[in-house]
Amino acid sequence: MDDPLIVVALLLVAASATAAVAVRDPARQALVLAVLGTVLAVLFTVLQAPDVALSQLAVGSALTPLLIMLSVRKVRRPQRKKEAER
Amino acid sequence: MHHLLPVLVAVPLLGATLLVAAGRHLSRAVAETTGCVVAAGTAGLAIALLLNSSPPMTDWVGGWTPRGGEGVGIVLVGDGPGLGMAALASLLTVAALAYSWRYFDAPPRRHAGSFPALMLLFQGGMCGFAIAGDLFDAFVFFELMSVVAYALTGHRVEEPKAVQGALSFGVLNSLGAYAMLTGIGLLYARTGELAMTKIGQGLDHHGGPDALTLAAFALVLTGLLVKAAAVPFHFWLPDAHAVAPTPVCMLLSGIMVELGAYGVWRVYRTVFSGPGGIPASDLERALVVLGVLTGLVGAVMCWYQRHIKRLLAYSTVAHMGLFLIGIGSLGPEADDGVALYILGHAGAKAALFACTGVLLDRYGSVDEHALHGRARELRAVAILYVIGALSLAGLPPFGTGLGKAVLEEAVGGPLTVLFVAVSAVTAGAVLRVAARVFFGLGSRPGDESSYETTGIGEEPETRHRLSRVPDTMTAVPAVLLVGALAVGAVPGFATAVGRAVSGGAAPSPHWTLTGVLLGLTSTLLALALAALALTHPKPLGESSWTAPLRRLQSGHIGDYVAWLLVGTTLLAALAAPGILSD
Amino acid sequence: MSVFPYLVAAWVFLVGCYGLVTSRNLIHAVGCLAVCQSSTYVLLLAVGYRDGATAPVFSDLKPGSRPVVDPVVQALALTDVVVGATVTAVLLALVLQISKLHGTVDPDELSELRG
Amino acid sequence: MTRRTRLLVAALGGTGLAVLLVAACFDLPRFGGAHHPYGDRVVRASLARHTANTIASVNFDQRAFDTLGEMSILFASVLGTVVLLRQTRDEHRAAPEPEQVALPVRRFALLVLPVAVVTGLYVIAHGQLSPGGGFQGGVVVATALHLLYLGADYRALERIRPVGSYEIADALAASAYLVLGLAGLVAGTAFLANFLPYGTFNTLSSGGTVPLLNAAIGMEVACAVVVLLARFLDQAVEIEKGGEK
Repeated sequence: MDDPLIVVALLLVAASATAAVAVRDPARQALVLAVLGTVLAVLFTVLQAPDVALSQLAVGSALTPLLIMLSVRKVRRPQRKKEAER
Repeated sequence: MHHLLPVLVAVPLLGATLLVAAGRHLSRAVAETTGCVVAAGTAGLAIALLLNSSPPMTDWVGGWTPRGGEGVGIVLVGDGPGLGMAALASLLTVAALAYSWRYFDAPPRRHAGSFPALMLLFQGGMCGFAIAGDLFDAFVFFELMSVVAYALTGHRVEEPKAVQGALSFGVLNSLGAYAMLTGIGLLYARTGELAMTKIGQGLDHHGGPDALTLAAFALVLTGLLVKAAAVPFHFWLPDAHAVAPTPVCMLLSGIMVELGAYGVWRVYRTVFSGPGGIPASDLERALVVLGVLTGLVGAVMCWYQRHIKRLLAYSTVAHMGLFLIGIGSLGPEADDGVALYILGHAGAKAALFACTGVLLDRYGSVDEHALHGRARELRAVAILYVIGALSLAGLPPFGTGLGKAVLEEAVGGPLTVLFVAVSAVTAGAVLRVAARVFFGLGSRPGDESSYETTGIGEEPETRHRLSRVPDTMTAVPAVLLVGALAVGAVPGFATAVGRAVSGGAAPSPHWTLTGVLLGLTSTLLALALAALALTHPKPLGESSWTAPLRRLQSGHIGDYVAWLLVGTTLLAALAAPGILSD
Repeated sequence: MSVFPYLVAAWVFLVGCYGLVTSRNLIHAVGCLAVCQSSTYVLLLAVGYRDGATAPVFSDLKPGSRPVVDPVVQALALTDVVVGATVTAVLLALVLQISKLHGTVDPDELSELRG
Repeated sequence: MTRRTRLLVAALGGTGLAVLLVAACFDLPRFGGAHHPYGDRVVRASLARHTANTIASVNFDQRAFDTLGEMSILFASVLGTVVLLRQTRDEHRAAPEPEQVALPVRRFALLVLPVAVVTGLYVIAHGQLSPGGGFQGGVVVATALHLLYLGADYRALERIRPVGSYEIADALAASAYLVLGLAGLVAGTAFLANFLPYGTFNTLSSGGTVPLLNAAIGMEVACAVVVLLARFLDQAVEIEKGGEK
């Protein structure tokens, strides 16, 4: 445990995971999840796992948040339309 | 022969990928025929392997056979129980595909092969899980089986209940799987191995059990028991099984849930049963307590349902309780009993679901009250339904009856009462449904409750409501019931099952006078309960003391997750005493 | 301090569960499930770490010259990452259908399956 | 349950689980310890098979059966998503209006697109040598194609992305993995056996079947992610409720 980088990365992971749960709006949560994904990738790099870091970067900080954003857009769209009709 | 073990997984997966690749140009009939043929071929392979499984086979995938006891690859285990589950899963897949033959609602445009492909993927996942000898490999195929099951459950995307049930199913099972993976991580940290036998040796080598062993045990079993729908992990099951398409229900209730219990059996036997694992008395306490709870909750909830598929789903929960008690008692006789019971139950339950599917497609409802007396013309289905219910009650010589009898003898004591009660209540509920729906007996009940789920206004799964029931839809349940009967009645079959499961460690399972009498008792009790419910609906109708229990089944994902956490804690607390006293 | 990484993994798992229990939006709940899953990666890779070791890639490292971290857990975590993303996709697809058919994604307002 | 009771129940279970997990953490071996028997064996086996990236050797050779399961999960979830997000009877497609994209954004996207695709392919191709491989590269390629949505518009994306062909390619790539596995069995050794010559250490063709399986996975992942994103984009942009207009 002499590596301060690992400690910092772990703290960042814990903090961003907590934030991802605490942020209740799914659109913002997607952004926080992207941050969590990036922080995890950093942690994996300092833990000497470049392979996992790469896929975490591609999946955790790009693909999953993107899917969530698209879902949010779909879920919100009909509501917006109804409001416009009023 | 052992080289063919991985092929058991590869064939259905290859069938599925080819169906999707060619799906655009295939007609529906060709796609479904291909699905049936591939599933049947796999079933044949599974049975052929099963017949050669003594002594048990092991195969190191990719030819990584260990030199000097140091393996790096994945080991597959082809023993009686594993291959037996794979064969049962494959046979049920064939039955489900035959049942859905040209019956299902229009497939998604230009995706004629998607439903049979999903079924084949499901089959591949189940076979892979059944023969896995490596803990992480078991997790991977467990996840495959789960993901396909979520998609299949939500297959009817125009049904509000279907998508909701599928989501609860998905969230709970995924969370359980992550708990299991956490447990695998803990075990890997302690032992540095992934093959189940190696992990077991590693635990023993390390010394007595400690908090880490307990946590790993509780977490791995959480994942498996979520799948096995043990109380309090069971909430997803009625929600999912009540809404899934009928052929999928046949697989979910008939084999997938049982695979969770099988996983518990396998993991305890190979990983935790040594001196460094969880002492047998602790496992017994944990599984018997959860099993009794599961049996009671399942039976009570089953009795009060009016949504027929939900009723059958709760009956599966109740029977899972009995299986868990059997596994928890850790004797070779009990293992034989559970195996026979699972075989018989799979046939009976799948047949009952198949018959209920006919009701849904014919009348657009699966509500016991709304269908009162409407299905009088379906003579054949009525007979099948009653036979299925009697088989569920454990009437000799059905396989369920033999399994129950052997299990009662092995477990013994006051638990026998529970076995009789659970089979009587669940079968009584099914008989009550049959009497009301097919024979119009009793008065038509009113609609007093506003809380519960009714089965009114469900969309049929066929394109139009059926005016005539296709032959496949009655032939499949008939064959399944014959299978359930054969398990108990064909001489020598039970002996073969006993040899495959416990390898001759126990006297071969057979009918005894006590067993026959207990089976007849539960059948008579079931008939009496059903008759009482029809003649005196009030005292056996909804009562206030069950209301809190029924309110727990709220359909709310947050509730279910909260109960999952309680369940893991409960499991650890039940298994803790032996470890703390060390 | 030698257990700190494990404690972080446990914390992430529990926080995700808390989010699932209290979530008022199913999309958010699926996100919380992804948080739960990320705890498994942290645990696995923490288990495989070795002091002073490097990544197990020998394209520019002479075999045997330095200790390497455990490659097995990395392969497991890699599998896990892909599994997580696909499960998320299927669950989100179900949430979309729920929002279409029920007109809401608030679990408190879903009342079709009860009793 | 009310929110209050739910929280109480969760607090009860969560506390128990927390105690259990923390107790387990203190029984775990020290972080950074040197006891990794399986890991050490894997490294030796990987070097014996001339695969420089040990992770690739684990994923595509020693534990290739896990990867088969994982690939099937991906394949199943794509198929499941396609089925779940199909256009239902009461929905119709409304082509979105072409949108004006700011010129700098457009230029940037069109510039980055080929770079990203090439990077993804490079990452796939070097899977057995350096960090990366089919999974990572596949996702990069698939995500890169979607830069077009940013840079041009949805219609341009639809033209270069005929989803049907990607679905077929996805299925064919998955079949290729299985067929390679069966070829190992036919070649006389075992399912998913590495039956090809291992080649020279640290070159693109080293590792026997590893690069082939890796390529199949790369193609499968890329196509699968394209189809997944396409289905979600469809829902978000095109499919609307209401009968045919």
